[in-house]
Amino acid sequence: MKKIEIITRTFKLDEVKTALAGIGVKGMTVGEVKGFGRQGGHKEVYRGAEYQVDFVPKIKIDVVVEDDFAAQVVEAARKAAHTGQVGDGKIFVSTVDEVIRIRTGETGEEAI
Amino acid sequence: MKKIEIITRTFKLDEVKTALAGIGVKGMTVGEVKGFGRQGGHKEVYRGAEYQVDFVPKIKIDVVVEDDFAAQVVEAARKAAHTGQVGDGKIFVSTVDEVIRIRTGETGEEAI
Amino acid sequence: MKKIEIITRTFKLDEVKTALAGIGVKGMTVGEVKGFGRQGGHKEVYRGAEYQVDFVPKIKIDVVVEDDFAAQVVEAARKAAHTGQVGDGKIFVSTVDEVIRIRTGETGEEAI
Amino acid sequence: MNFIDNAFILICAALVMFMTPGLALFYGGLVRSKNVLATIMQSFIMLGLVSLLWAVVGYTLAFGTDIGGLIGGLDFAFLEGVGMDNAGSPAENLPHLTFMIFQCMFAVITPALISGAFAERMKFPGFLVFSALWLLLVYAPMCHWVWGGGWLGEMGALDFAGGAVVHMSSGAAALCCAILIGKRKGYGSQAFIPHNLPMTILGAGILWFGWFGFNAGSALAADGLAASAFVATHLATAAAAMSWIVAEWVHGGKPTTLGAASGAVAGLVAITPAAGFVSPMAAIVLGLGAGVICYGAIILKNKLGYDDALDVVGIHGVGGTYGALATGVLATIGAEGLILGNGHQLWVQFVSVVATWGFCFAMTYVIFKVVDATVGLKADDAAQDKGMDIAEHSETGYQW
Amino acid sequence: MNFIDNAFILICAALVMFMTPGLALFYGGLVRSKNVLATIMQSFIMLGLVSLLWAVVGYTLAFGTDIGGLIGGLDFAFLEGVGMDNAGSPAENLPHLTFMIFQCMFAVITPALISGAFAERMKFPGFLVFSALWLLLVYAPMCHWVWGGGWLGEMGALDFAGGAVVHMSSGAAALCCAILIGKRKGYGSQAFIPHNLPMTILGAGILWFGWFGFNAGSALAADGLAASAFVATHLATAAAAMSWIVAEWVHGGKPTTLGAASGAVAGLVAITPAAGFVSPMAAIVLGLGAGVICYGAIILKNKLGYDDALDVVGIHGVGGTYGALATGVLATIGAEGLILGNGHQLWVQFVSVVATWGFCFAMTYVIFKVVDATVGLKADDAAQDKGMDIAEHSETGYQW
Amino acid sequence: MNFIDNAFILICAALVMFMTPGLALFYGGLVRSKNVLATIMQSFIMLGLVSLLWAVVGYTLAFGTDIGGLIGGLDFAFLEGVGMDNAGSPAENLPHLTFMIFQCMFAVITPALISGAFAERMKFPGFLVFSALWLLLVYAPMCHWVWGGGWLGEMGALDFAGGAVVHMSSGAAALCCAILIGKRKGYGSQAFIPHNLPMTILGAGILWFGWFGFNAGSALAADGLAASAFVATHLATAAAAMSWIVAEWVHGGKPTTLGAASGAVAGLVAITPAAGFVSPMAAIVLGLGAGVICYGAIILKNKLGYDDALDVVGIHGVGGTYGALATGVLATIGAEGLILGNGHQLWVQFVSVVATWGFCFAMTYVIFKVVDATVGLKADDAAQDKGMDIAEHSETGYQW
Ligand SMILES: Nc1ncnc2c1ncn2[C@@H]1O[C@H](COP(=O)(O)OP(=O)(O)O)[C@@H](O)[C@H]1O
Ligand SMILES: Nc1ncnc2c1ncn2[C@@H]1O[C@H](COP(=O)(O)OP(=O)(O)O)[C@@H](O)[C@H]1O
Ligand SMILES: Nc1ncnc2c1ncn2[C@@H]1O[C@H](COP(=O)(O)OP(=O)(O)O)[C@@H](O)[C@H]1O
Repeated sequence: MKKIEIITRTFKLDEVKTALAGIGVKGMTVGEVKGFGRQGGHKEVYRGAEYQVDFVPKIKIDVVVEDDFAAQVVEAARKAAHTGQVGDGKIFVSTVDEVIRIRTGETGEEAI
Repeated sequence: MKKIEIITRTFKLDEVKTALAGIGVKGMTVGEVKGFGRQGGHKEVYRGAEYQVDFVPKIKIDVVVEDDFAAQVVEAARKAAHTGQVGDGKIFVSTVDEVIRIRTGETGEEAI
Repeated sequence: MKKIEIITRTFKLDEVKTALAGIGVKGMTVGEVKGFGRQGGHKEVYRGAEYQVDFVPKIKIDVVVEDDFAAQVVEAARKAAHTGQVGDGKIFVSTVDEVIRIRTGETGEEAI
Repeated sequence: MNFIDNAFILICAALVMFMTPGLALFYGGLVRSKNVLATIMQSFIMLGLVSLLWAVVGYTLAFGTDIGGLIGGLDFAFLEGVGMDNAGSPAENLPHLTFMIFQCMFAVITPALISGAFAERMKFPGFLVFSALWLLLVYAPMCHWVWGGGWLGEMGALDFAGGAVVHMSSGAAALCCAILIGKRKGYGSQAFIPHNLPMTILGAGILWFGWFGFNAGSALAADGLAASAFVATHLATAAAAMSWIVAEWVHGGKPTTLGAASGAVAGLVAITPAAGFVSPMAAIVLGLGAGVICYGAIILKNKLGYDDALDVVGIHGVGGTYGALATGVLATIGAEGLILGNGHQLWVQFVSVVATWGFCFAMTYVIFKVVDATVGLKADDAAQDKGMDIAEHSETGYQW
Repeated sequence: MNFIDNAFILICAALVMFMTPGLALFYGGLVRSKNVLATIMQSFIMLGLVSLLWAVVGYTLAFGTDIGGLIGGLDFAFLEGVGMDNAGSPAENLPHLTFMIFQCMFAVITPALISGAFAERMKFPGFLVFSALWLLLVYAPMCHWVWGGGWLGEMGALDFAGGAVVHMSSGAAALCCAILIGKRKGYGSQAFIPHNLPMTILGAGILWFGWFGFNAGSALAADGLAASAFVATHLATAAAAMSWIVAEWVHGGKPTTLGAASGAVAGLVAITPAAGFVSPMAAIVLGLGAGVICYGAIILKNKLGYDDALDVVGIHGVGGTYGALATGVLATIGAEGLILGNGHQLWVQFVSVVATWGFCFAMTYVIFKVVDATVGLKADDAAQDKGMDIAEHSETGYQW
Repeated sequence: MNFIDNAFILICAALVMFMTPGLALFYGGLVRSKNVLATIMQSFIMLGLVSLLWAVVGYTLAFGTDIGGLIGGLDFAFLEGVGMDNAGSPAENLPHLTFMIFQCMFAVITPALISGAFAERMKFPGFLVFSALWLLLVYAPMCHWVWGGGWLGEMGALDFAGGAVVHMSSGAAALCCAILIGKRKGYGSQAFIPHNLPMTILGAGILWFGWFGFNAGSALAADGLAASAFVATHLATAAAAMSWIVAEWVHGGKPTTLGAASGAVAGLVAITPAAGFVSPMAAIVLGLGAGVICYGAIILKNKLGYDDALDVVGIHGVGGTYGALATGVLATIGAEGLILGNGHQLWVQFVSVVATWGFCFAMTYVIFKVVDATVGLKADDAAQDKGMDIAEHSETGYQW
């Protein structure tokens, strides 16, 4: 199975979720993160002191899917998350050896 | 070495931690996440406008352990996190190439 | 490509970021986590009742880089995050099968 | 001069001042966290901007020598002749300065109320200019018409503490602004969920507390009338908090904390014009209606689809209008409403409602268009995505 | 009628009203974030529910014409005859409405205090019914007994501002409820850690501020006695905040912020019955004791093991009891306590303590059982896991 | 005795008391979240510690029979002879207890103000000892000099509500402490960004509200002068909030919420010595200057590089000094400043500034050194990394 990590803009969460659910993804796990990249950060000013805040808020979505479904998920996520502006984020795909559903004890693709 | 990611209910954190510590796990890293899955979300109502909140709060526990300890950790986590209700969560197991302990510079299984 | 996960002390974020940027890392993703390990937690006291809080706040930095850059990144992160005290954290290295840049659709090392 | 009344009104003025930070929190908790500071700022800075304008020229436009029933003359510009004694004071029992500063606090909160309508998408410089013009061109005349010797007061319109001057005026302006500025980016597709409801409840608590200064203080004396207005205020608010949560409960949901807070504010708004004219039991009746009606107004808005982000129209516009009309029905103290057989009062109230909505909507329209065309008002999509806190103020509300 | 006193008591009434949102925040910060709104709501909504009940029938049960020393008659039902002048007013110097609304604010906060005992596991509909019954069947009689011409007051029991009426009564009810409702899911195995202590401190600050209205206002006049009660309140509170943190420090921990806030509330509670009867130095002594004793009561609770979630028993029950007895010892102003050789007063205080605990505990028991059997009170485990905010109100306190 | 004034000053005392929790929040929001409770505690606990010290000996040192213009005698130790009537009261129109407790609230907030300078790195036990000594050895004498019959007051120095006694004294102490304690770990390399600005704004709102008690109450009567001081306070604050955000806007940044809040506090500080002596328009001028000057002082600090964490020097030290001098220029009510041709007043103000800074800085230096050498003051690096909340209080502000 493959784990697909999608780093995207916070306001894209709904669109990506809808897109993935649309092609049949049944579950995902989302976390709040801060990203550093080409997009650059922004300036904040407190009582005249400027701070360069390099980190911008992003959302990280983890989805684990069957091997041969992965490409489709990546494509759907990419499209939904795309704005074309710097800072759109990245998708990382890696291999998962085993998946277990806690409720039933099922393993492998059944458990996804 | 294996990385075991456990997605579980927030109130199961203590039980899972205790179970893992009980079989000899020495460290873990925990994050707050929101999960989307079969469990479904809940309705929130603000001034008469209803919102379907698809995401429920979950806890994600990352544990990295030696290869041949992994099965035992998975089993202990599964048992501790189990309630039998939809939404119990998932366990993902994947391979880690290298581990380094920052304090000592040790690598591999020593570093876990 | 390799994914390098760095678990470090919260106040080390800036130093690690600067060190990595210094050797040419172009992007990274950071999350707030809580760690459990040898460092132990601390006691909290509320109205005379004591609670053992086992988890200490940590920062998790994810960086994905080209295979042959990984060792250098690990070394730079280790140095920057090092204090020599228990609780410095860990670095986990694993393999990433594919990377996609959402903005451009580029894949592989170009996308990092 | 009466020093008891002076003591009472000075404390009441402090209470009314405290309402503006209260409103800032009430509104601040309702927006998304990336807009919390910008939202708070649009209330808080009114304490600065409006107070200065009021001292320089606003007060005299409202309370200077009447010119044709429409506006005050410039006799008190720069607070000339507004002193420690009661010389020239519209309230003979009070030092002129006391009367002026009590009124100042009303002027401060009114434009702050409007800001809920265009929350999460208004640029700050334009907001300042808009608010300054609105204060001088809408609030000051309205205030003059009702309390400063102008035509509405002369006609016999009852407005004890500002149903028309404060709430209908800001509600009408809010409707106009919400329509003109357009929707927030993502409206209809994204969920706009309050980011911090305890902050909103705290704001509601402060508003309730401060409103005693607003309504009881509007008796301008520490007498039995002040006690009566105090009691009416409290009971109407209590009733509206209850009827709102019952309404949402019956309507198929659950009773909510935000509903209780919103109902309370709706009750405070609706009792404002009536506070000194109605009996305690009439206040309860009035409040019960306020909770249900304002709840209904917000349900309706969700269907009409204009983006009045924090429901200024539904609460202040509708609540203020309802309260003004209800005053014409329920008045029994120092005035006679429909229940005492005086249908004329209801007619007068109706005229004042129409005049207020018409005048305020139209003037707001003109001011908005002018400021939009010159300084610019709406933040672009990129700024909205970033959040107004970073975009307009280079700050963020919270850090981890 | 005295307009100075009217001005003073109206402002005091506003201050006491503000205590209830303050309590909402004080309690709200102490629970887990998934229960913050439900907890806040159980205080806030009392401003609605109790105020209405009070106007309709509560006030007359407490202050109507005495019937056998036990309860007031229905003469003031629906506030009939409660007007802008002092006709019929228990306080001759005040408009009857002023006296009524000042008392209303006390009635509002008392059932809100109880809610800390069953926090994080009480269903909302049952809570409303329980609170309504409790107000009419426990609070109103207690209030009548002490201040309305009932037997406790007649007997000579000293209770300046509500040690028995407000704090012992809610403390006894809290103990009864905590035992009857049982523990929160996870009690003993999970850690119940306050989710937002700055919110709790803010609440404590508001309580301290508002309590000046509570205690100094209970002089019912702006005289030297009000000043004395004000000073006693402040110094006892200061002393208890200090003695609590010293107690926890010595007891082997560290001085904590929550300890300072809790000590302050304990001091406010304990000085309440005594405020107008003791000298400043006696108030300090009383306060020093309050911090240590209430701290000890909470340590004890942790051993006894009933789940009084937010320590209402330890602070209001124990603090109120201690304060009532201490009044019997330390009274020197307008009354004579043990230190002036009058052992009888301590005996009277003791009787009032026993009567209050007995009556309130027993009545609460009956009310609880009846409501539990009909409407239902305890949230099931699934709801507790989800959090009461979602389960009961379909809301969450905070969004990211 | 005047009961109107008694009512007014008791309420004002409550308002001033509320400022200390307000300050706790103002400061608490500005630090990093791991230090929020420790910071709040350093304000909140002053309500405990200082109030007790004040009753025991502080009040008499400030207001006891004058000894050589330098300090008060011990006649009022343990509040001996401080009673419900006006016997011995420095304000004949007020019960002695009323005067004492009003002054107590000023004493409470002053050492709390200093704590902003050494925020995020001060150990709690040392802090308590330092504050106690500072109160008795710096505040009490300062208060005596200005208001208790001491030499500064005799000399004719104008300080209506505490520009020297409260703000310059704490500002001078803050500078001394910031230099002596040294920088926070990470100063210069890490960013110290406020963790919760809505909390800071709330604090600023409470401060503004309470300050009406501070300044108008300092008239010690509910007369026209109180009204005048009230108005001056409000307008100067409004002006300073505006001029601060304009200054930062022009200076190349953006107008910020923290700027508006900081400007408001700067205005409140600067108008404090002048409140009862200046006209409304002069107050606006004074406030406009305050916002710009204090903003400039903070920009300067960022260059000088001492770590006055929350800008106590820039706001209270500089703002208080500026206000004292501006009073010497702008006074026209009950005193004559430079604009009425009286250059002498400015000279007297200048002397009082120099004396206050010199005395307070020097005494603070000695106290700091003694406490540091005995009890210890600075938290070590490990504790700073962990956060002072865990390190000193075993608590954390927020839980998820
Ligand atoms: N090498 C990387 N490893 C991990 N996360 C990365 C990496 N590069 C970028 N990111 C994440 O992707 C986000 C977007 O990257 P950025 O360079 O700003 O824009 P773009 O994706 O358009 O090239 C960053 O904020 C960061 O969270
Ligand atoms: N394919 C998936 N990838 C990542 N996370 C998942 C996936 N499926 C489920 N999850 C996580 O597991 C949680 C529980 O899943 P759910 O389908 O609700 O119940 P169950 O685990 O009992 O089948 C979800 O809330 C989500 O966080
Ligand atoms: N086996 C593990 N799996 C995942 N995270 C771990 C593991 N061991 C330690 N960690 C993380 O590393 C942090 C530091 O570990 P700890 O044992 O306290 O000190 P050290 O790294 O100095 O040995 C922990 O707080 C935890 O977040």
